[in-house]
Amino acid sequence: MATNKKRFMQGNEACAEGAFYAGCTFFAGYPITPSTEVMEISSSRLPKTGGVFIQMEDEIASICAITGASLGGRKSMTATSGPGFSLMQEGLGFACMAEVPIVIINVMRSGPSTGFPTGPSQSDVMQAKWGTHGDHPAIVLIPASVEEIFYETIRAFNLAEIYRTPVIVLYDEIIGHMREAVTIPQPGEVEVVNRVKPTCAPSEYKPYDTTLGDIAPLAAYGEGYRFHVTGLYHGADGFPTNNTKLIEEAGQRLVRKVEDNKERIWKNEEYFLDDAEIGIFAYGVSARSAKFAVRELRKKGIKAGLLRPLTIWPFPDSAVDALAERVKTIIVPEMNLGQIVHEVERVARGRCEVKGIFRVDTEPIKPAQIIEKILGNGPMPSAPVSPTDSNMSEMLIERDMLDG
Amino acid sequence: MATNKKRFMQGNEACAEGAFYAGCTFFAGYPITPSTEVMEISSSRLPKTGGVFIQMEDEIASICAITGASLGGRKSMTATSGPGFSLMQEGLGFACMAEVPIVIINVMRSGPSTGFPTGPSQSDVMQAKWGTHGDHPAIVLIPASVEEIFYETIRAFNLAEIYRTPVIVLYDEIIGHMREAVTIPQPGEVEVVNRVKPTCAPSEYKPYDTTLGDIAPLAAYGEGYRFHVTGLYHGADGFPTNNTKLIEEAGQRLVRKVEDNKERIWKNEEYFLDDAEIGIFAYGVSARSAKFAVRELRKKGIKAGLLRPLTIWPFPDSAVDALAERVKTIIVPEMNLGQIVHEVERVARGRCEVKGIFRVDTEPIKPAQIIEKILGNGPMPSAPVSPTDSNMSEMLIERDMLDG
Amino acid sequence: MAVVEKEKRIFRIEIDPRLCKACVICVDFCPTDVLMINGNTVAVKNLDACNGCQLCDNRCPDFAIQVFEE
Amino acid sequence: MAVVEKEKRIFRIEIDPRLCKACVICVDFCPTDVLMINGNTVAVKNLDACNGCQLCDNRCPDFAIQVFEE
Amino acid sequence: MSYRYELRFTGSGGQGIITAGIILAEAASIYDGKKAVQSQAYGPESRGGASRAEVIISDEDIDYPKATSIDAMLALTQEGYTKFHKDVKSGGIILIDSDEVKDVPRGDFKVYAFPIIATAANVLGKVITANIISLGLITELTKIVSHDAIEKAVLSRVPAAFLELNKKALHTGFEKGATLAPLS
Amino acid sequence: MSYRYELRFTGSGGQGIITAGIILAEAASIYDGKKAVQSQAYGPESRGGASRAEVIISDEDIDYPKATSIDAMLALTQEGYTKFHKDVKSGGIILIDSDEVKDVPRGDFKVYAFPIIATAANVLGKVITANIISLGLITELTKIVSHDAIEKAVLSRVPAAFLELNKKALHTGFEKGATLAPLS
Amino acid sequence: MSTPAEEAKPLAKKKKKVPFDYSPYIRGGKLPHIWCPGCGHGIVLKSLLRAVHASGTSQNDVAMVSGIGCSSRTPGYVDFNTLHTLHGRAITYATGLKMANPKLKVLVITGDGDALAIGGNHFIHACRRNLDLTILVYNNFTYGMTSGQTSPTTTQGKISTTGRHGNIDPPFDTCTLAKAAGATYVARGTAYHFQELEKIIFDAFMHKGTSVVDIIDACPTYYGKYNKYASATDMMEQLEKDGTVSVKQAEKLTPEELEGKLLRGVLHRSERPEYSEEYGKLVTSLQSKK
Amino acid sequence: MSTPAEEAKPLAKKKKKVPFDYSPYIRGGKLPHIWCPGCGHGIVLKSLLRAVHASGTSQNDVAMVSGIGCSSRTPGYVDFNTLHTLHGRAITYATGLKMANPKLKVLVITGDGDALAIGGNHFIHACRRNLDLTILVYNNFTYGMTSGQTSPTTTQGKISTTGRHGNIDPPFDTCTLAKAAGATYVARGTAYHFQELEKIIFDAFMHKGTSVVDIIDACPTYYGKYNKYASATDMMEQLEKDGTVSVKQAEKLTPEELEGKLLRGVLHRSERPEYSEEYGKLVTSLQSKK
Ligand SMILES: Cc1ncc(C[n+]2csc(CCOP(=O)(O)OP(=O)(O)O)c2C)c(N)n1
Ligand SMILES: Cc1ncc(C[n+]2csc(CCOP(=O)(O)OP(=O)(O)O)c2C)c(N)n1
Ligand code: SF4
Ligand code: SF4
Ligand code: SF4
Ligand code: SF4
Repeated sequence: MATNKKRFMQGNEACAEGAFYAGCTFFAGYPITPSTEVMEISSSRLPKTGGVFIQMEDEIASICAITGASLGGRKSMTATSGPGFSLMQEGLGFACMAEVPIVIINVMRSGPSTGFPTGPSQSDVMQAKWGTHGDHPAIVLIPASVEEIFYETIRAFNLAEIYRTPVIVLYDEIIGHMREAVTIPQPGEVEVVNRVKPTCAPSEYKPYDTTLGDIAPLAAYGEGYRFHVTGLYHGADGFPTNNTKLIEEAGQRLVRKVEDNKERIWKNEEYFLDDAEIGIFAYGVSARSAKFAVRELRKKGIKAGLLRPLTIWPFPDSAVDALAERVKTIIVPEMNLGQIVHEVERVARGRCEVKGIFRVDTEPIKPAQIIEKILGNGPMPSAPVSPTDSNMSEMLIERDMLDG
Repeated sequence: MATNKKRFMQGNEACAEGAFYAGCTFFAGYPITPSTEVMEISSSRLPKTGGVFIQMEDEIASICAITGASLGGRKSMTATSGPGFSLMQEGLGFACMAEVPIVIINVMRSGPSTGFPTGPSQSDVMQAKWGTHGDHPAIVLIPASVEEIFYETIRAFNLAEIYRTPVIVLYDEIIGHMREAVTIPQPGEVEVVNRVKPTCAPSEYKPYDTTLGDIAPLAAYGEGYRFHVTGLYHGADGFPTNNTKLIEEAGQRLVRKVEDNKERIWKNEEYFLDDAEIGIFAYGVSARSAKFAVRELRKKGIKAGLLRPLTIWPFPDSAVDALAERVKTIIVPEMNLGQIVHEVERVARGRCEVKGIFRVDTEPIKPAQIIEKILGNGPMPSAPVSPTDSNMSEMLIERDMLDG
Repeated sequence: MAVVEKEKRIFRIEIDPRLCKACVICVDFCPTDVLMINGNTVAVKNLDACNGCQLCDNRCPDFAIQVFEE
Repeated sequence: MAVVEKEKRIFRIEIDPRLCKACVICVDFCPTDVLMINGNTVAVKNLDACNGCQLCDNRCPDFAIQVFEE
Repeated sequence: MSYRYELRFTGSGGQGIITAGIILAEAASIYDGKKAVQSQAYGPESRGGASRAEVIISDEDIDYPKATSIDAMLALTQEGYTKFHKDVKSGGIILIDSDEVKDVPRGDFKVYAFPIIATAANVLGKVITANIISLGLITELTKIVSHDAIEKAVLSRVPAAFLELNKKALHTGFEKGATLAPLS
Repeated sequence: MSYRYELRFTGSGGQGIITAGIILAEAASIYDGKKAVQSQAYGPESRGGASRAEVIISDEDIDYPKATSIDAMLALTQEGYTKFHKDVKSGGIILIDSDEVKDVPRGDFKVYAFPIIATAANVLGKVITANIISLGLITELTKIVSHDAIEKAVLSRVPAAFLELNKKALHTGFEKGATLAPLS
Repeated sequence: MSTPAEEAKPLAKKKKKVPFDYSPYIRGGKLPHIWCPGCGHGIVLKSLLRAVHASGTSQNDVAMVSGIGCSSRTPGYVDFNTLHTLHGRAITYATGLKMANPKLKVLVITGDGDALAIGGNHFIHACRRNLDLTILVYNNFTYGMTSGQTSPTTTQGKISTTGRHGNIDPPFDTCTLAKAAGATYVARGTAYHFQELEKIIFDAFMHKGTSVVDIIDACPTYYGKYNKYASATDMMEQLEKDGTVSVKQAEKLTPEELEGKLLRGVLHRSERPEYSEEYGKLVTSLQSKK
Repeated sequence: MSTPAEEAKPLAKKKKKVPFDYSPYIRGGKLPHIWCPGCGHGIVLKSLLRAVHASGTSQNDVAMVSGIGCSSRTPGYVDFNTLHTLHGRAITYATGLKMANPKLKVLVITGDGDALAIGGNHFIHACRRNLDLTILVYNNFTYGMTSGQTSPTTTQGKISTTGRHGNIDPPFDTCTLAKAAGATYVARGTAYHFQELEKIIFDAFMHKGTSVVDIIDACPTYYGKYNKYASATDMMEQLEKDGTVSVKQAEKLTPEELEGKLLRGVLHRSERPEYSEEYGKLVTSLQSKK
């Protein structure tokens, strides 16, 4: 059938499908709006294919369980939203330190705290980098469409396996809950990477041996490689160390293994940037509005363009750097009160103006907001009360809200 | 007795004493190295003075319990370190959203994860701002001496009460565990601020009423003001709302009440900055090394100076801005792999060079490192393996490490 | 044993249609079949049969129905 | 009942002084008072008295003492 | 040349409003080769009374994914009609169930009325087919997807046992739609 | 003119090494009006064998709070001596317990030996006074704090019942220290 | 439908029966509440309000603390000192509040997911301390707020959105757990047995120490729908009326007859020092030492 | 000191007694371990290794997972598949690992703080699932690693660094809690009764389902010091020997005689389907449906 490969599905469904395509056979989680569908689909599908699904008692248990499962040799994931993601921070740090590949989906909802649980937001982008204590690597992907969720989830598993580290996929409730067509590749059509396994004799195996590079092969427990894993600083053999030199080396390597490979991890879309005088730096659903705005602005003869990161961490320094070098202004629309705009400012180093458009009323940034801002009549950068669509605001006032 | 007021004490002891001076009568916590002494002293002292001490089952319970206690009318605190602080993130966001004054002490140890528990670090400075999900206010103080811990803990309680928000005191293990003399003020000598209480009739009371300003009076449960508190977005009356306009307003006010009062919350020390050509921006124990270095450099005729923030969040933008305007280089020494240096870069906007000195081997930044860096022969900014003192590194190799 | 004539008692049933969600619980549990659903709310079908047991009120989750003795 | 002459059994006690932390547990629990503490480590005081019960080994937390029958 | 067509379906829970939205969007994007985005309400309205789905169809990529000005709307309940009709753009189309929606405020749009639920119950014998009849009507009134595409989409989403029933429901919608005139 | 004087005390857990450090620093900072910083090891050495305290005394603010080059060191055990003596700066002072520290590697510093623990046990009748005797000796050898200050500091930290004993121990230290000559 | 005789029996003569007036306890303008048609949470709330009323406690002295879930929305509707916190953490906030002001009578409203899944640790530790908290677990065998996932009390074999193939996870018995953890008053009621429930909540509220009431109620929207209960009434009949037996009735039944049924009534009661009082004694003894 | 007769009785004749050889199980160069002189954790470890040895399980098939605490340092010393995780979370990592590879025999090493304070929720949920984990709680009545704070098993009245005035918090009974939560093998042993402990750990290890062993041992450095026990030996005698009675002995004792004593031996044993097997059955049944 010709239409066979194209499927119409929800963002959260695309996430689960992407994970299965990437070889994920282990899901542990705890339900939370608006990510729950990823869990529900996993609970239905995994046992049918011999994979493992387990509902845990909370989010802490969930991230720890997938870390244990990954050490047992399975590609593993969990899915959550803000409150659950906050609870996962300690476990996230452990997986970074122990260098265990796991994938965490955070479908962003309105915060802080319980906030407005069914309302979308983009306000966990800084948390995704800085949420756990101590210096640690962060790979965070940020798709903007249902199809992209599918492919970026595959990429998340690949990066986790390549760099032996947790990878986070962030998207907002709007994209998570809406439906679009996804072209599902045949098996083998999209590359799926599996972690490098040791080939040496078990007695020789060192789980953090870096003689061949910053990332060591990872055996699974039960394969005959009896190794030790700890969240304490450890040497190449995995056993705790308090040698300050080894600690410094280990701490730096952990961050370096991602920083040094930024170019391979980065992925950006450029849209009308070639001759742009005004650059928009936008991600996730806000980038969709930005694209809309760019088209409208071009119609008006304004040279606007869009730089859209699909990898938000490590931050795409060099792309932003190049942009700052050639545009007069960079506009950063975010569904938060100003987060990534600070990174853009940092990289811009004063070479161009950087302006944010912020809103946290759970409404997407409207294309009109971006257009107005660029045409110069827009609201102030300092996070104004943005006009909301009458339909949305009114619609929700009825009865009460859910707090899933 | 003339010497009566000066006491020789440990950093963690000064913290507890400062809290008691500030009127803290409630401590809930869970032990963790290197903060445990704050808890131990509280457990010993509070019951003697009619205050409440309770040991909770974990850190999550601890931050929630102090939030409940604060709503019960008591000035409340907890103390923890990295792993516990990571676990507290969800509860921290709740206190922000519900606008409950609490004080959280984080005595920073080496991370990520269990890291090197008895080793100091400064690697939770970004987490303190971005650790919980959603946009939220952050007031974070960062003392550099035992005496300063005492006074900054008092200030933390005052700011919490004034701004109805959690305040975090961050210091590293070195300062937490060392002893210095502290001049203990007489009661009344240092200002102690108590939250504003409502004066209206209970039936009129709205716990988030902002007609008189961004911060509303806060009644205590049991005083006859029967009000509602929730982590959902809420209106002036405290009840949940899904009116997008109210959500936007509430979200912005939450952040604004701190941002608009930055000038009042900031506190910086300047040292030889007047004619400085090289500025050092340093906090906590690293600032002590920086001071040492400045003195040495001045002896060599080099115009170095120090800007030391005691409030690290909100970030002291204007002080750094002024610094960037007049120096050639800003050096940022941190016991992490580069955190606050990014903020300095952001504010500097390319007007001067910004260089970091980083180390995570649990050794303090040495004055010599800073001097070398400035004299131009220092290690690269990209977080090199720093020379460690022979005594320290060797000393610790013996037997094994603790993981408190 | 003396046979006592059962006193006739009169009841008034108050329904708040803004609160009633037509869940049918009161209708189902009424022992004398007094109530019925009418559109989006409950209604009284046979007031005479009401014995004032207040099961409808006690089991109504929505504070929507009350029985008063006149 | 026939009286059987008790066979003389000979034991060797191996102590690893790098592991022994001189906690005194083995000394205290030895039923025949074979052991003693000498400085920072345990030592054999009266090997003859050893009956090979291995209580010292079994209760040593440090893998520091073993009893072999010759 | 390029277009963006926005539809909103409203009704009450259990009427299959969401499913109808998904089927329409699927018809457009999978079987008609267009682009489509479907979204729905996730608030408490998804539980109690109201239910709401939106579909945007275009011949090119749909960037901004939320409906802003509705081209066509379906209302199976009065509540849905009352609350949501005002976003319908001038010249837009509204299809209402003539038995359910009694209070028909006017505006600068064409209102079509048909006893959808009654037809489902009485003609098709199953109330649950109301959403499929609606799809037939909407397809006919808006021409936004082809008959072929919507039929394929319907049949791909219903259980085998109910293929014929739903096909009949859809065609009933086509037929009635072809003859329907707007309320003046 | 301005000075920074660093001391390190080592011994084994239970010998009161940390307390001695605190008392010395307190003497300097509270009773002698100087600046002092005291720190100690928080690793496992605080539990098992080794115990270690450091004190820095200065006439002005002590910025960098860690010891880097030791002016004077006390070692009540061989382990402490062996592991930590090499940070002692040239010309520095080391006081050892002559019974405990047998293996005395030489260096560019003055080593003083005294049977501290034996004196505590035999002369004072309480082994636990070894740390106070040490304070007396160190005070005498280094002159870094006044007799008056160290006495006040000692007396403020010990239970009332043991005031006399500790005073005696301190003075024993003063006296013996006054006559002690370095090993050649 | 058969209605038990005692329920249908006419009112005692003479005294005119007036309905209970909930209005002093309900916050003005807050109804209708968020709960679905037929949701048991509203029925439980009414029993609760009658019990608090019967206790004669001033509303100023009652605090109600909840977590997150449909049940945890209760505090927003009632006129006490109310605190709606984080998922699973109600008990911890309540602990802080009670210790800060022991004069408050503190009610904790929580769901089976809130109390026993994410909040399980706080639940057992509260029981251990025996702090004077009245913990009401609205047990509807599912996560209502998030749309019907498996909860720690979901019966094996039942359908949920995370157990589409039938739940394989064994459930907790809330009461057994509470007792083992140290709670000094443990009981079970149902929304169906509203009068019995009122009595139990009254006792729990008056009890000094940690009291736990496992309250069986219905989520028709999810648990009902997925498990093919015909209606809210049907769920009340099957799960609450037929699915439980009172402790008294149980005495007369064989183990086979009891199979699959939950016991109703007071299941455990004991005397142990209450935590905030013990703390108060510590304070007094230390202060008198001075 | 009185030594029980059975301990002192000479070895059976003929067969030369050789000491147990721990070396295949101890990682080269990892001793001495971090534990203080006289710490009970080392004694428990030896019983554990003998039990695993007796089971004949290949070291490749044994995984040992721990949290954070002195006890949780165990995995670093032994030659299994070892995982030293976060404070309180050992059971969750173990759950993931066991479900990922059910062929592994998974031992969880945890302390009273790790298992019952911060980790209490995971503890009860593991028991509920009845996943095949062998959970060994090294119960020394204190937080050793952080220097002697109150733990959830600290006896009331005892001194700790967070209970300087005497602990007022009532303790958990680990075994009662485990049983109520659903564990299918629950037992208590002590370091003192090393042979009995070996047998119990062996049984727990062989048991299919969640097994919990509460192991009383001594922290002389803190619990001992603060509570004035003369020595490690003294603690073993008082807390382990005199503070416990075997289930058998207990039968002959009056409630008064049992007062303050912990029961030793197998306290609960039941049969319920094991979780990973149930999951396996679900997979099989769904796959056969296809
Ligand atoms: C940390 C966190 N995790 C998950 C959620 C999502 N969530 C909200 S309520 C709920 C379950 C509610 O179930 P229950 O406590 O049984 O109450 P009910 O809704 O059934 O009354 C969940 C999982 C959340 N809000 N916060
Ligand atoms: C999240 C977190 N909180 C607190 C700690 C500090 N901590 C480490 S071990 C420990 C308690 C250990 O006690 P227990 O589990 O009883 O083991 P023991 O050391 O007595 O063997 C604590 C509180 C930590 N490492 N992580
Ligand atoms: S029980 Fe209440 S909500 Fe339900 S139908 Fe009756 S009056 Fe309406
Ligand atoms: S029991 Fe072991 S560690 Fe303790 S004294 Fe004996 S041999 Fe040494
Ligand atoms: S979802 Fe269930 S628990 Fe929640 S309000 Fe509806 S019926 Fe009640
Ligand atoms: S502190 Fe206690 S538990 Fe830890 S190793 Fe020492 S004796 Fe053992």
